Order: sequence, then C-alpha cells, then structure tokens
Amino acid sequence: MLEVISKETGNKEMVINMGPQHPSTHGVLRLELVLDGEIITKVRPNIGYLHRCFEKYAEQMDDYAKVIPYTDRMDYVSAINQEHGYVIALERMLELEVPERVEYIRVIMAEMQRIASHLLGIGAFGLDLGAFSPFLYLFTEREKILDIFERVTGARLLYNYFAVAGLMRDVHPEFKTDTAEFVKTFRPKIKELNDLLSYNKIFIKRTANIGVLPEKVALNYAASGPVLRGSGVEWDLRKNDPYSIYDKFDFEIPVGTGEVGTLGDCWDRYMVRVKEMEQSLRIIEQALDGMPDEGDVMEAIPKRIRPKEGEIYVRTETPRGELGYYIISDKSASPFRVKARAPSFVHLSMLPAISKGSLIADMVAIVGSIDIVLGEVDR
Amino acid sequence: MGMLDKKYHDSNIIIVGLESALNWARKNSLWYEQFGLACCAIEMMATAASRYDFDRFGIIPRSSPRQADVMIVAGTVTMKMASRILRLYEQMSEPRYVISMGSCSNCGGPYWEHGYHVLKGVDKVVPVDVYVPGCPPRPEALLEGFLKLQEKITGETIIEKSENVSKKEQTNDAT
Amino acid sequence: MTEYVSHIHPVAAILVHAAIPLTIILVYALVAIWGERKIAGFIQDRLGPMRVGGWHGWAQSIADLLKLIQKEDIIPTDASRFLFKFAPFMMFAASYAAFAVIPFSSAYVGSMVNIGVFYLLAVTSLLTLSIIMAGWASNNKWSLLGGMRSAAQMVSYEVPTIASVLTVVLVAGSLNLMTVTEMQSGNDILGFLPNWFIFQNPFLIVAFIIFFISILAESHRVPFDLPESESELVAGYQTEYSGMRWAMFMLAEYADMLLLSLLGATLFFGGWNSPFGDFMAGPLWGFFWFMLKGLSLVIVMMWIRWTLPRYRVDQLMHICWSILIPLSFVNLVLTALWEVIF
Amino acid sequence: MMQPEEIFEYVKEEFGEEGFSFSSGDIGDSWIQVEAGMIKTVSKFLRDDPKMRFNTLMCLSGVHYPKEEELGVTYNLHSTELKQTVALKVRVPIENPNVPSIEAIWKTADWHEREAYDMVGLIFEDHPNHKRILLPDDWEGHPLRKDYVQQDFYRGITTGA
Amino acid sequence: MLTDFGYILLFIVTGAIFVGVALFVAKLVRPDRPNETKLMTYECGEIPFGDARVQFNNRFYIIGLMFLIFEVEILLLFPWAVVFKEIGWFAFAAMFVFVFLIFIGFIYELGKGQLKWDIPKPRIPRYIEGVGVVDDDYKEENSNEPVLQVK
Repeated sequence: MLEVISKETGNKEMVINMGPQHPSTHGVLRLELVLDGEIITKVRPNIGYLHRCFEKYAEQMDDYAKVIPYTDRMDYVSAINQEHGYVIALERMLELEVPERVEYIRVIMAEMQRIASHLLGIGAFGLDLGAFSPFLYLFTEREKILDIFERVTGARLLYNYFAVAGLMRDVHPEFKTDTAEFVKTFRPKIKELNDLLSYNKIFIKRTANIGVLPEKVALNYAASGPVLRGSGVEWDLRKNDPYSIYDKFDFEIPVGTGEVGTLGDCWDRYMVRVKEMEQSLRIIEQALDGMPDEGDVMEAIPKRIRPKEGEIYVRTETPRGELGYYIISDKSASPFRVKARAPSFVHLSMLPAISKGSLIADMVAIVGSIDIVLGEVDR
Repeated sequence: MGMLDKKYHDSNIIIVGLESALNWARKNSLWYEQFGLACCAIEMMATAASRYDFDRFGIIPRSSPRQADVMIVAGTVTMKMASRILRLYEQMSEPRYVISMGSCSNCGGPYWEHGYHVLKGVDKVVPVDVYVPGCPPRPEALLEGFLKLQEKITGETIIEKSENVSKKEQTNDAT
Repeated sequence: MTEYVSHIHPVAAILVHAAIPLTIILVYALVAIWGERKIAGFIQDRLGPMRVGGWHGWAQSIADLLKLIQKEDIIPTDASRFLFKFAPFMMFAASYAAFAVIPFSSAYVGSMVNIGVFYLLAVTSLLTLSIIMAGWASNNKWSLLGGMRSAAQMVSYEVPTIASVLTVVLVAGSLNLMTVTEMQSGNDILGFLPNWFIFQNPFLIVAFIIFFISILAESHRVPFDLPESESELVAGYQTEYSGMRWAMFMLAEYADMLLLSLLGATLFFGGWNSPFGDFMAGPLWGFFWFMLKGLSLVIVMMWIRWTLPRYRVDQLMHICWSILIPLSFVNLVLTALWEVIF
Repeated sequence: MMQPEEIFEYVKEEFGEEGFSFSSGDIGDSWIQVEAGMIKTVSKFLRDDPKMRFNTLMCLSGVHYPKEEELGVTYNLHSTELKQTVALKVRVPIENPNVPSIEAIWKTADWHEREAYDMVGLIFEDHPNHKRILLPDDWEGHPLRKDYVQQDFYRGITTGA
Repeated sequence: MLTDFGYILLFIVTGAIFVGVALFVAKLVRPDRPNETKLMTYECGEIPFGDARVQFNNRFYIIGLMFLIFEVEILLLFPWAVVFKEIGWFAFAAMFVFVFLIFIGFIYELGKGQLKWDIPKPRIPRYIEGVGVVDDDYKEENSNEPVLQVK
C-alpha cells in the first residue's frame, strides 16, 4: 500500500527517501527530503521503525526492578546511564538511602559509559563525513572500556548491573587499578583525536556554520546535553540539578564558543563532546580517590518495592542529553505508568527546523552532530 | 537461465570442480548489507572494527542491496520495518543469504510477551540461513555465525540429487 | 616488439600488441583491490584480508571476482535498458583506449601516434559521459544525484588537468609521450639528479601538485569521491548496478586511477627512464621503473583515501574554479617565461 | 526560585480561582490541575511572565486513568534562568479527549503530542501535523490504554508468537 | 602494417570486446530469477515516490558554458605549446595577450559570483520574544533561480 506522502512535488522538486536503510542515518530513521537540485527545502523525519513498546512493558512488569533490563535497551549505546536514571528515580520516589560505595561505583561506571558513548558518537560522525580511520581508532579505545565493563558486569553492551539502592554484584578487586590505568592511557588519545579530526581543514569546512541552532530556539525545543551546550547554554544536570554524589566533584561544563563558525553549529556540538570526555576523566579520577573500599553493595536493596500512591519526574544527564523518567505509582507492585523522556526524540524533532536550505551532505553532518540513537527515539 | 539455475544430472569432474570453485569464491567474499536496526548493530560495528576485524574473512560492508550477498538482520524487527526488510531482501541480487543476529530477530527476544509492535522472529518474513543467539551476541558469536554460513555455502551443490545420493546426503546432514 | 613477432603471424602479433595493457590492467586491478584493503587495514591498525587463499589473503580479489561472476545482474524495470547496459562498455572502453598512448617501456607503446597527450585527454573526458549515462539510466534518485555531481566535478576538473599537462608539453615541445619520455633520459641536473621534468623547472613542481589534485578529482578518489560517496548517496551512480556489470565499473575506476598515475609518471617523473642514468636502463628495466613510479602514485592515492574526510560539492567547485584554474594558468605563463629566459 | 505552592498562588492571582486546584500524591511531586480549555493561555503566561520564565517544556506525557474513565496529560515545565520546576495536569473524559495543542508555545510539544495521540488517543486541537508518530498509520487502537487488545494480523504478518 | 590510429581503434575495440566477453561469461553462470519487487528501483527500502528524472536546474548550464570557454582556450594553446621552443619571445607575447584577455573574463565571472555554486543558504530559525520559534519556509527566491533573467 503506497504510503500517501504529501503531493506538493512540483516538477522542480524531487522527494527522496533517506530511508530506513541508509549508511548514515544512525539506525532505522527515514528522512523524507524535498530537494530543489541538492538544496533541501523541507525535511519530514519518519520514526517508529524501532518502536519496542518500552512503556507498555514497564506497565506489564509485576515488579519495579524488573523494568531495569528494558531501560538498557532504550539507548543501547549508553546503557549504564539509562539504568542510573531509572534507579535514581525509584530511590528518590521511595526515599531510599544508598550506601556510599554504591554511589561511587555508579558514578565511575556512568562516566566511563559517557566516554564510550561519546567515542561511538564522534566516530560515527566522522564516518558520515568520509573520515574512515578515526572511527576505528576510537573503537579501539572503546573496546578497552568494554573490557573493564565486561569484568565488572559480565556483559559488553547491555548490563542490567544497577539494582534499586544497590548493585547486582561488587566490582572485581583490580577495578581501581584497571580504571586508573585506562584514564592514564586515554588522556593523550584525546589530543591525538584533536589533531586527526577536530582541527582537520576539511572537517572544519564540512561542519562549520552548518545546522546552526540559536540558544533561545534550543531552549524552546527543550534541547539538552551536548546539543544545548553546543549552542552556548551552560546547562548540565550534574551541576545545575545535582543528583547522586555529583556535587562532590569539581569539573567544568564545556560550552560551545563558535570558535570555527557561528555559535551552535555542528562543529561546536562535536567539540563539546570531545571536551566533555576530558571532564569525565577528571570526575573518574576524583571518584577513584574518594571511593570507600569496604561496604556491601547489596545490603540496601529492598526485598519488595511497593511504593505509596504518587508520581515523580526525575531527570539525569546521559551522554545524549536529559533523560527524564515520569513514574506514576498506584500502590500496586507494578508501575501504573512509566514515561521515558528521551533526549534523542527531542533533538530529532528539531531536525526540520535547523536543516532547511542545507545540502544533503550537510543533512548527514547535522544528523551526525545531534548524535541520535534510534532505540531511544522510538522507545 | 544461468548455470546456477539449472540442476545437472551427472556429477562429472568438470561440474564438481567448477562447483567447488564457485562455492569457494562465494564463501570467501560475503559482502554484508550495511544497515543495523538496534543494539546488535553496535556489536556488528564492533565486529567490523579493528579488534574483531570482519575484513580478515573478506567480509566488507556494501550499502546498496544490489551489490550485497548477506543481509545481517541486526536488531529488533518491528511491524513497520518488516515490509521494508522484505523489500530489501527481495532487492538483493540472487545468491543471497540472511543471518539473523540477536534473539530479537531470532524469535522476538525480550519483547516476545507484550511487544505488540515487534515481529516475533524475522523468519516470518525472510528465509533465514544462520541464527546467531545472544542479546546482543558477542562479536565472536557473529564471526562464528559467518563461519557457519561459510560451511553451509560449501555444502551447496548444483548437481541433481538423485535417490541414492540423497540418502548419503541426509546422513551427513544429520551428523 | 611487434617486429620480432610479426614474422610469425602478422594478425596474432597485432592482437598480442593490443592485449598487453589489458593483462597489465587486470593483474594490477586484482592486486590493487587487495592492496587497498591491506593498506586500509594497516592504517586502521587491523589486519585486512587474511584467511582467503593462505598467506595474507592473497586470493581475496580472485574470490571477489569469481563471486561477482555468479551474482545476478538486475536491470530495474523503469531504467532505460540500452543506456544502462552500455554505460560500463563505454567506461571501460574509454579508459582502455587511453592506454594506447602510454609508453610502457622503450620497446613497447600502444601506438606511436604523434598527438598522444591530446588524444589521451580527449578520451578520458568520455569517462564523465559514461558516469552521467549510468546515473541517468538507472532512474534512481541516488544515482541521478551521483551522476549530476560527477558531471559537475569531472567536467570542471578537466581544465586544471589539461592546463598542468600543457605546461609539460610546453617544456617538452612535443605531444608524443614517447618523445616526452626520451627527452627526460640521462641525469645531469646538478650533477646527480635525473633530468626529469619535475627537476628541470621549479614551476613544474607546482604543475605536478595541481595535476595530482585534479587527477584525485578525475578518478573521484577521496577527498573528492562525491559521485559514489559512501555515506551520503548510498552508492552514488553505482546504486542500481549489481554483479559483473558493477565489477566493470570498479575495474574501470581502478584502471582510470592507474592511467592517470602512469600519465603523471610519464610527464613528471621521466616515464621509463631509470633514476641512475643508464645504470639499470633497457626495455625491461624501463618497464619496471615505469610501473614502480605509477604504482607509488597509486599508493599515495590510496593512502589519502583513509586519512581525509570528504568535501562538499560546492567546496569542491570552489577549489577548482577559484583556486586551481587561476593557479594553473598563472603557472603556465610563468613556465613559458622561464623557458624563454633559460 | 519559587516553590510549586507559591507558583500556584501566583497563577491563581493571575487567572482567578476556578479551574485550578493544587494537589500531590503521598510521595513524589505535586502538580497544578488545570482546566482543559485554559491550558494554552496558562502556558503562554508561564512562559512569558517575568517572574515565571518557564522556557522549557521538559516532558509531556499522556496517561489513561481507567477507573475514572479519563485521559490525562501531564506537562513538566522548567525554567533554566530561575531554576524552578512545576507540573501541570489536564484531565479530559475518554469520550471526547480534546486538549488544545501548545505546540505554538513550546515547539517540542509537537512530537510529544503526536506520541500522546499515538499511544493514548488524546486529540490535540489545531496541531499542525496530527498523525501517528511511532506506530504505522493504519494501526488499530492505542496501545497504552489499559484495555488495549493487540490486533492479530498486521498487513498479513502475525503479531503473535 | 596498421597505422598508428589503427592501433588506437584496435585498443578501443579490445576494451569493448573484453567487457562483452566478461559480461557474456557472467551471463552463462549467474542465476536469473527476476520478480516484481526485485526489479523495482531501490530507494532505501521504500517504495520510490515520484519520478527520479526531474529536470534539474540551470547551474549546470553555467558550468558547461564556463567549461566550454576554457576548453577552447586550451585547445588553441596546444599547438602553440608544441612549437613554443622554436619561436621564443614572440610566442610568449602572443600567448600572454590571449590568456590575459580570457583571464579578465574569468575574474569578472568570479566577481559576479556565478560560480557560487549551490552554496547552501540555510534558514536559521529565530526566537521572537512572546511569539516563540519562527522558522519560515524555504522561500522560492533564495533557491537558484535562472541567472539569465533580465533584471
């Protein structure tokens, strides 16, 4: 059945489907581009090709803690941060007390996952612009993080490691030395990435002044994370609305400065992610020093979660932006409604506004710079 | 009507020789279609990266289905995507294979119970050659899937299976 | 070469004479495809083809070729069948016809026609036509965009290519590539340097740089590989091609890469002249040196492919029309001045 | 930095008494219950008023309340300048679930409202592109309703096991 | 015994024959099982909408024109380049005038901006206080209208 698409293609314009199967749509996203020559006059993103019924599943589960594996599969590139968000929402709702050691391990894991997610986001962004090798160098670094995660949680990509007010199991003894060793070897790699890709003449030509997102428009579109910071707004939930123990660490919030092109273009969003990785390294170092060595990670986990009636909206800072969980409970063991507010869903809704009048090559750069993951967009 | 369409009756030395050469070639240059659905796509990218290099087996990504041999269904196939998967499979040129990667595309995976929008297994839409279990399967598991596919390709024949030959065939199929 | 063989059987001799570059191209194409994947692997610190056919996967491209023979050839219904089928013929025939004037060694050149360079540049513009034909014929939006991009790119990058070739013709004073190479024999520049054109005249170095950039664009290699840019236009003008027909496009692309590198080697690096004067000179050695220079240029092209991102269409046009063309003409004038003074 | 109660008082002064109520569950956040018809003016006021300055709509979620036979929409607003958060709620009967669209005020509501329509069946008046966003256009029923029964076949492919 | 140009024709014919032989061998071996969906044009997994052959606009006309000018210029320079060594100064002077004139035309062309080829003119959305985000449609006038309009 031919899906009826709007009829305004005069003989001059061509409607093209940058469809579900396209090398640079970061997953199954269909962009309907109305082209005049190569200039894009209108974009209509079609999503839903990966809608996996997360919210229906959250309502059918007979225990709050059973939803955690499904939060992993929403943004499968930064699974730890998804779990972290959900678990903090539950703890704040039930006012549970979380042991110190658990908080520290969670922050270290969350920051490592942020670096791994940025590595993939930056690598895919470079791949879209034709730079093949940086993608593979960054993946080698990402494999080192995945090795550490594999020793801790047992899995490479989707962990189901956090429990409500605790962790599924304690970290292996060499966790501290492994992480410290990774941080030491990774720092020069960021400088290498800057030389190879960030300040590469052609890369700058392809990303400067493209997909410009003014600050006020970004706030109106509820952008968050690197996309919002790329437009010059200094807004990071770890600092502005601190959760867990992030207020114990000092780190800056890198903000787009319009260094190469105008403020809020693709290059700024990319550079914010690169600088964010350095900040994450600083947090990990401070967390490693402050981590208490003793303390059981599983003792505070409640046997049965049966919250009283009420609702709560809690948001945390994932690598892609502000991930919010809106949980309504009605005194039964299974959640009444869990709504996950995904940052990529919001950033993709901005795409038609910021990519009018650009070329197809710029559209690829813009999609790469807002770094979407389709599992999170379609939930 | 190319040679690969017809079934030959007598398995003389030329046909067998030619067939094993063709099988060897098809086995050693499987180009997969570059598209990933969900989390398994990330593991597929990790397999294509430097540590678990796909290229060692001659497997490179091709973005257009016309030039691809293998379609790796990496991730959850939803109802909306099912018709697209069928169309993409149809548009691949003929000696083509399908590897279903991950339990989502094998049988619906963690979404089998309440996933109203999830297709419970991609084999409802396209014929699948190799199933790779796991959620997501490790890169080594995907490579093992490819090796399994290569074994299957070496087993393919263009010689007519007459009665007595097929009995021997069944026996080694069963082992 | 043909005199030795012609007394045996004149017609066979001519056929052999015409088929020698064909074998060179086929062997080169197989090795180059395998080499490119190995170089890519080396640059990206992974292994590249290893398993196929023993040591370091040497049989990888043979397996690819054999597999492509078995692949079904799909011609979409609303593609215009004749143009769709004719495009690969024209592409390979054009690039192979250009091999006629390349002097492989002092004993062998396809045809001693005395307007060699002129003919070669005329024939390579046919490649542009065949890509546009392929893009238009397959009636696919992606391939149409790829065809249109290549129309703009290859047409406009021909001007700097020809301008830089013209500077060499100016210095050499003849269009026949064989005489151009013969003029570069011996090595008495500053005593030890072989008097290849690149050393004879400082402006020819600038001409070589312009020439190299524009042959990167002519054979649409990264950073100018817009006609079949992997990540934007799915597979550009080759989207609808499959099986052996697509393999013809790949072969023609690699042959075109080799052709332009050999042309660069002939014009700037003294073709089959050995760098040590007449120490290792002679028809066979000449062939070795010539292929060595050509393949080193090809390897530099492959090296650039895995390091640089890709340009956008308008930046590409900007580079050509606003930088390369004025530069190449100014260079032409300065070379002429230099030649007149010295 | 105003607390939700103070915001409620401030809004009541502005818009008068009826149509508003302030309540909260046993645990978690509190919210302002707003009349369906007035949601557009209230949101415009909350965004532009100098003391409010709610410049981002964090999350808009559609909810189905089977016991009261109602559909609800929850708006979580946040002001980045004054660091204050408030939640608005709208309840509409299930028969005519019409809610005015606030897409003109916060552009991010465009897709959230389409998703609420897709999942729960709320109809947003004068929404520019009122179509399903996640599910295919010819999907029957709204999945996040508690009484949702899954269709057996979709375009000939079984949705069951 | 073949003339030089005969060899060139021979090379062209060999190239074509090689492609023909390769495709014929492939035709013998490859399967041929067309069906309706397979022969549909590929469009990233979607049903292609509208016709691919829209008439693209006129920027290619300008490029073609510019290319023609320079091609003819170089065409005339070829014989000059070959005999440049013998003539010397006179040839240089003649060429200089010829190239300089065309160069002036080229500079005029560059100045006029005709080569601003498909430079994207992105429409950046604006936020107006009290109104909200304003991102107007991609107006007709900033797409590439025909250059030859008589102003």
